[in-house]
Amino acid sequence: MASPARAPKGASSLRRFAIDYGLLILLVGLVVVFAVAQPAFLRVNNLFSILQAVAIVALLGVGVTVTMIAGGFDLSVGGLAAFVQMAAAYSLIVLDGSTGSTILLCLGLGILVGLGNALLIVRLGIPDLLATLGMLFLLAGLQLIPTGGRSIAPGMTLLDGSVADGAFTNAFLALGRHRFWDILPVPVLVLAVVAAALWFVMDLTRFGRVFHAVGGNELAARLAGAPTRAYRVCAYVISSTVASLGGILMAARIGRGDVSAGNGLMLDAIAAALIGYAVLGANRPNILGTVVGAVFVGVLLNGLTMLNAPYYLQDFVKGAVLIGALTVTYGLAPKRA
Amino acid sequence: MASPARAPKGASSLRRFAIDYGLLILLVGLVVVFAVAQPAFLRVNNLFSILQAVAIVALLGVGVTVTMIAGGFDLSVGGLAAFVQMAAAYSLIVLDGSTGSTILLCLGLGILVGLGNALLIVRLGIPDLLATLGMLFLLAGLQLIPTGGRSIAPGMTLLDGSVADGAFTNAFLALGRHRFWDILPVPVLVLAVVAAALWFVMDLTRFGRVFHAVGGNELAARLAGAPTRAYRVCAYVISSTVASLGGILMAARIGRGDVSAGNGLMLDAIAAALIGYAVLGANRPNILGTVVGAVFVGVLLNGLTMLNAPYYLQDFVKGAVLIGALTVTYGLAPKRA
Amino acid sequence: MPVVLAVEGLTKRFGSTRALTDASFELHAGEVLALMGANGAGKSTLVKILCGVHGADAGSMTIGGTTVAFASPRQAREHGIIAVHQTIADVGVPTLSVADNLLLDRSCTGRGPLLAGGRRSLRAAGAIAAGIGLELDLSRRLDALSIAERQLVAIARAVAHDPAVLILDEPTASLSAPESERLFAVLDRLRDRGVALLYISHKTGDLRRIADRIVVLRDGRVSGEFRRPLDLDAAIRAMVGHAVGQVARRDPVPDGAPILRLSQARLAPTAAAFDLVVHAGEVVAVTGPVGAGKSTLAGAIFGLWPLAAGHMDLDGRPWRPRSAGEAIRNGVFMAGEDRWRTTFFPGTVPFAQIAGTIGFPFLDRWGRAGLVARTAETRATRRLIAEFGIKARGPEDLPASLSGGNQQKVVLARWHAEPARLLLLDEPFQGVDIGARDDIIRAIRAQSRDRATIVFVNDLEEALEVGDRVVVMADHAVVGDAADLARISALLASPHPAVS
Amino acid sequence: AGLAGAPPPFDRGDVTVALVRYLSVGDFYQAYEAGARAQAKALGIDLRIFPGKQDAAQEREQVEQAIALGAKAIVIDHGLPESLKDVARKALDAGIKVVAFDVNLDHPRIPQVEQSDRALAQKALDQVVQENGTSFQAAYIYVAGFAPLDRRDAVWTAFKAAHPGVIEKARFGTVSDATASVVADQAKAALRANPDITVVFAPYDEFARGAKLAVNELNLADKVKIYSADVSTADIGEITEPGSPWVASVATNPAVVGAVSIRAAALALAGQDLGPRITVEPILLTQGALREAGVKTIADLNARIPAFGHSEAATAPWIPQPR
Ligand SMILES: Nc1ncnc2c1ncn2[C@@H]1O[C@H](COP(=O)(O)OP(=O)(O)OP(=O)(O)O)[C@@H](O)[C@H]1O
Ligand SMILES: Nc1ncnc2c1ncn2[C@@H]1O[C@H](COP(=O)(O)OP(=O)(O)OP(=O)(O)O)[C@@H](O)[C@H]1O
Ligand SMILES: [Mg+2]
Ligand SMILES: [Mg+2]
Repeated sequence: MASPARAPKGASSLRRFAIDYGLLILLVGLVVVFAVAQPAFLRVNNLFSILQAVAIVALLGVGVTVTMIAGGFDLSVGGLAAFVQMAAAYSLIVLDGSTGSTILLCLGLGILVGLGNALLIVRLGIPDLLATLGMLFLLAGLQLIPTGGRSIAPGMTLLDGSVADGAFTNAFLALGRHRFWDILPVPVLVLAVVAAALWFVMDLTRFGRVFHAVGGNELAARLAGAPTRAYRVCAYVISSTVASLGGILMAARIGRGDVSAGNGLMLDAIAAALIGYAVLGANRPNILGTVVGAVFVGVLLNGLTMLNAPYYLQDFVKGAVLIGALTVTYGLAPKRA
Repeated sequence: MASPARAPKGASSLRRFAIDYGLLILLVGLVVVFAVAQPAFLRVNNLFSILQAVAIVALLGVGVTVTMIAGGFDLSVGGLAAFVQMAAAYSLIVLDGSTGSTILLCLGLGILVGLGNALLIVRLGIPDLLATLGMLFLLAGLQLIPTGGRSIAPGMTLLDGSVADGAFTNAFLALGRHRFWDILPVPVLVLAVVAAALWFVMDLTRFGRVFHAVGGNELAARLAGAPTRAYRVCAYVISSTVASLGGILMAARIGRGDVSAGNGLMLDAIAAALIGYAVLGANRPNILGTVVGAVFVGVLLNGLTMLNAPYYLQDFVKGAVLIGALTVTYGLAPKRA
Repeated sequence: MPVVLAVEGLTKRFGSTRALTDASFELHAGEVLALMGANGAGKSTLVKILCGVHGADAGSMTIGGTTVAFASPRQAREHGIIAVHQTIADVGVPTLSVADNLLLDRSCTGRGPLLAGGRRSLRAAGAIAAGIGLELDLSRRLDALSIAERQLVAIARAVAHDPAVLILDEPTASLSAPESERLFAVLDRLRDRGVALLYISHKTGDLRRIADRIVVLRDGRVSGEFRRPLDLDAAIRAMVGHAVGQVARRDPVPDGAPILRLSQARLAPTAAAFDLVVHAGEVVAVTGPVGAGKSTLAGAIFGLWPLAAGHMDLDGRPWRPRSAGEAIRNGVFMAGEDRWRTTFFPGTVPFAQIAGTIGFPFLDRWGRAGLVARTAETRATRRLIAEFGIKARGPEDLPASLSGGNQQKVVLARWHAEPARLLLLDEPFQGVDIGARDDIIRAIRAQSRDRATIVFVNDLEEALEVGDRVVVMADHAVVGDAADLARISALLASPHPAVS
Repeated sequence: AGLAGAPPPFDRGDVTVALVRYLSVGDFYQAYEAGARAQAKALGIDLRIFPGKQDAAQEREQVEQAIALGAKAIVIDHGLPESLKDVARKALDAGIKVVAFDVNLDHPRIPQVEQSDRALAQKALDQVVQENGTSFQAAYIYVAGFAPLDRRDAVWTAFKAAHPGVIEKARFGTVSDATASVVADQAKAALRANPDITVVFAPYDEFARGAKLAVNELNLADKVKIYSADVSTADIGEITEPGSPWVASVATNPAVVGAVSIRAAALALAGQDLGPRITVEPILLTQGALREAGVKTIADLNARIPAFGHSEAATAPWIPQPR
């Protein structure tokens, strides 16, 4: 625009309301519709089961959101979660590792991958999409090598002909399966804690402001004295660590190393992060929005299943509602000339 | 642009050479290694089958490249190709359509989807990643609805119980299978023509300049008199039309309507477009680079299969070579202050 | 007065360019030292070395007697050296609020409250804004502000550091007289407190008002130093190498046919209606404070948005352009303000070079069958480079490698590549040195005979220099026009017309 | 609306059964679902289908959701035992009947419906030996990690050990959303590099279609034979096409397997003991036999080969046949 952005021409307050709360209202509307059509939908157990179902996608989405806040992008989270899931199974079953050492190993791998991404992007200057896509392929291949492409199950025969004699420990399995007070699944708790912590840091502390500043204008942040490279590295490490947490939870839920796990994770996580843009009219990456985005999709899919909609309608409805929600949010927003 | 980038500071000419030609040299190196290890690799027939194997991915990548040149992005191409592939089978088998009408229908659908993307992005202002992701889901669902999620083959029973009595015409099948002079497969020819045409337009004509200008600084392009919105719409329509061409070729090759989501196609197409950044030191989306990127991956996979490398190594090698190539290209490039 | 900062033999090379050669000077507490120099003389480079963005190739800096070398802006800041940089895009985060931007330095250096956005930080941000008398809604996003407002935010940030040395690189480039005066008042106060100020500007008015001492840079070397009483003409000679005389003002062509006519035009539904006529051969300067609606008027004439009411004629025919493209086809050209936003393409665009930039709007006139006419483009560019005295190696140079004044000449040259009927220039002197401004005014004048020219500028001095006639705007309406300083000043000072 | 003469709870109707799936996309799974739906309809069952996206964690959740929904019985269709055993037990504890299809949940109260992948692979390899002897060079298409493929792989491994004359010259494969065309590209490379290959063992019809594409594109149809498992209408077309190198497939009718799964759940609900295993035997379909019988579609196959279109497994007099 030739001149500074025209001041928003008095968006009516109703419209403003629709932009800010459109997605939330839609979410509430969906819940009401599903609850009326199928009372079982609203049972506490089912609601927590929805949260449990979206927990991993939401975790990954939250990680991606951190990199987006710092002006980057991370396509590798889905691949990393799947990779860590295999690594956890390998550690428990083949190496006969303990719960604690397995968790440490997995988080260590996450941090390593995060540093790897950071090296490629921050140090070598490879564009983020490209570097993390390469990492995605690398991880997808790497996870297959130790077992020759097979899933890792207790008692499996290894490439050298020996038999693996470890097993998933109960403590590890509980990470994915235990429910506090028979209601609150561990992964949901983990999601809640991680999302709340990152939300707090990103939205309320000065560190968060610096992440936003690095994403909004790295040069300005550097001139203001911020160690911007360190922040960018940190963003990728956070994203990878959170993703490896997701991988641990996934392994605990599945109970073995599944080579086909985590297929659609990346797209769903990115969708959640992108839908999050539209929550509360933020129009920028934000942690809470991402969680809401993931829950939104989870509610939709669960509700459709409850209504016995055929599976092939699900993708369609997902796309249609996504586009619909976005149209409301963005279509109504005042346009800049 | 935020701050004017300074001109690269005299990189040594050897380094410059490595940056410009690094990927091409690597490609030649690969070819030599494979040819030595397995003489069948270099036979003309095999080379054309590599091209045939990458033709569809390359086509989609070329489409994505056009949107990237215009400053956008199109995640929906893979989904669209899969969708069009189903539509072609539906037209031929269920509607008993002719070859011509089927092709027209498919291209029409492509244009429609492109206009839809453009509506969402250009008109409603939804961010490109988000809008095309929504479109991807929508198409993935939509393609399943007419047949209730089943593949389309001659003689199939439809949802209403009747039996489909159409078939793939020989003329249509030839689009995917015929080889001119027993050598040159039709899809390769199509790719060559489309890529050459788009390269010509984008690199040599004033229309191409406007696309680049819109992508580089839309406001500057508009103030210089370019109808930037029309060009952005056009970019999405081109990308979708090319993707639907890809879908037609896919249907012709497979010979039925295959239920599939096109995720893998999308990633490969985007990888090709992104690798293309590094070809000839362009450091920007460019049509020729994308084709080279796709061929690069194709040569790698074909060669590995010929050497009977285990399939589970392929993703790993793909990722490793991708990252390696990028490291050479970007890691050696002079850093900007 | 004690020496706060002493610079000895600073040298800096960028590849084959010598940006700075053996520069030495001293800066005292409680003085305003003005740094003058033509575009590309090395002023910004010097600033960047002083505040730790670049390292010097040779030379030394001493602060209070000890030698220092900064590896980062942070270290410079710890020694009390703060700079407000020239490129406005470098100074703020567009996606954050004004308050967050005001507190950016504190957040980035790990001082200030851990919790951001709370009442405490809002109060702190408010205090920073009050420090220079800035009145703004602190919750607005920075990208919703005008350039001038952003510039003020950046200055407020710098002042908030309570610096020992404050460096301002062309702070008034996009400010109008009242805002500039407000800034000077702040600087006066800082000077009285003993702060050492290094002030860079191309505006002689500024220097007259604020400078205590002048150091002139020429081609990277110190070429002169002037103390009070300041001899600005001598300083300019030291800077440009020759005297810069006033461009002779021509009398307006008396019988020039009216080209543009606005009747009962309103730029906003609530703004006053006004008339405006511009004749062939005439250069009209439109001036007024920041936000007066100058760019809005230019955009309306150029077809970027419609008038809120009223109507326009071009050459006696109704003029209702719906796009820039339509305007350009009809010979109405506009060079927008802020050249990096409105004119230049980033280096990733394959034709970002001077030739490609100049040729871009005229591709359809110069080429046949959709092909790019590279030879026509290069030929025209060579001619324009010579005509406008652009210092470049050739048409294939990137604008990014030129100095600011030469960049601005490229913008001007582009819109002289084809004959215009009506030429609109929005802030054509932004960041341009005195010599180059002189060149640009000559160039505008040289070809203005057969067209109407309107120049939109904040700066009254510039308006008087470039315009045959000065039109004053306020509150999105024209309040009157005049040719002499007294009447213009009266117009600028008079209460704005009631909203009708 | 109840079912006249049926034992409770079917006499009163309104029985909710959940079908929780590991995979939904693909012809086999769609035909299975159609068979299950038809049988459920005939029984007056309200069948709730939880679609699968090859996501084991999701499948667990869906079993829990099925419990929350108040299903009387749950049919678990494929999946990973490790991720399903505990939730299946949870369902049993809640008094819900559980039937498993092609996934070994290893619980005495969970009957298993099987299409017997072992028999499937064995019959195909028997046919290979009959047509090619025990000494030939082969290409094998395989991707690990998919339970049916892994079970078929075990048979292939044993087969190679038993026949040292069988040399596996190339092994490749991929499962993606473009399986057939990617496999075709791989097969072309492998066949070019190893021109002596005469047998392609492709124990999944998508693999076979890719291999066939490759053989045809290389003009090797008179030299290379493809043996596979599974069948669909489209597959029949490709097998019987003139000059097709795809000479045999071994398959069960997925619709029949789907119906058997539902019938097993119904019998369990009616209190009948089913034993640990309910097996649906696969049928060998050779190119010659299909051509001779003029079979063009699955419907034709059902009509011509009764053993293909119908199974006696898990039947009872009160259970009406679907459709
Ligand atoms: N990062 C850089 N890389 C290469 N050359 C540079 C760089 N920064 C500055 N230069 C060159 O150094 C010289 C001095 O530039 P500088 O920006 O210091 O000039 P200036 O006096 O501030 O001019 P202006 O009045 O236009 O702001 C110019 O020739 C410029 O092109
Ligand atoms: N149609 C409009 N309605 C309301 N406010 C407007 C309108 N057009 C512009 N403004 C406001 O006017 C201010 C700037 O207007 P404009 O850019 O035309 O001024 P200017 O005189 O060119 O100022 P500058 O010196 O900043 O370039 C902005 O704050 C903008 O929000
Ligand atoms: Mg400067
Ligand atoms: Mg303006």
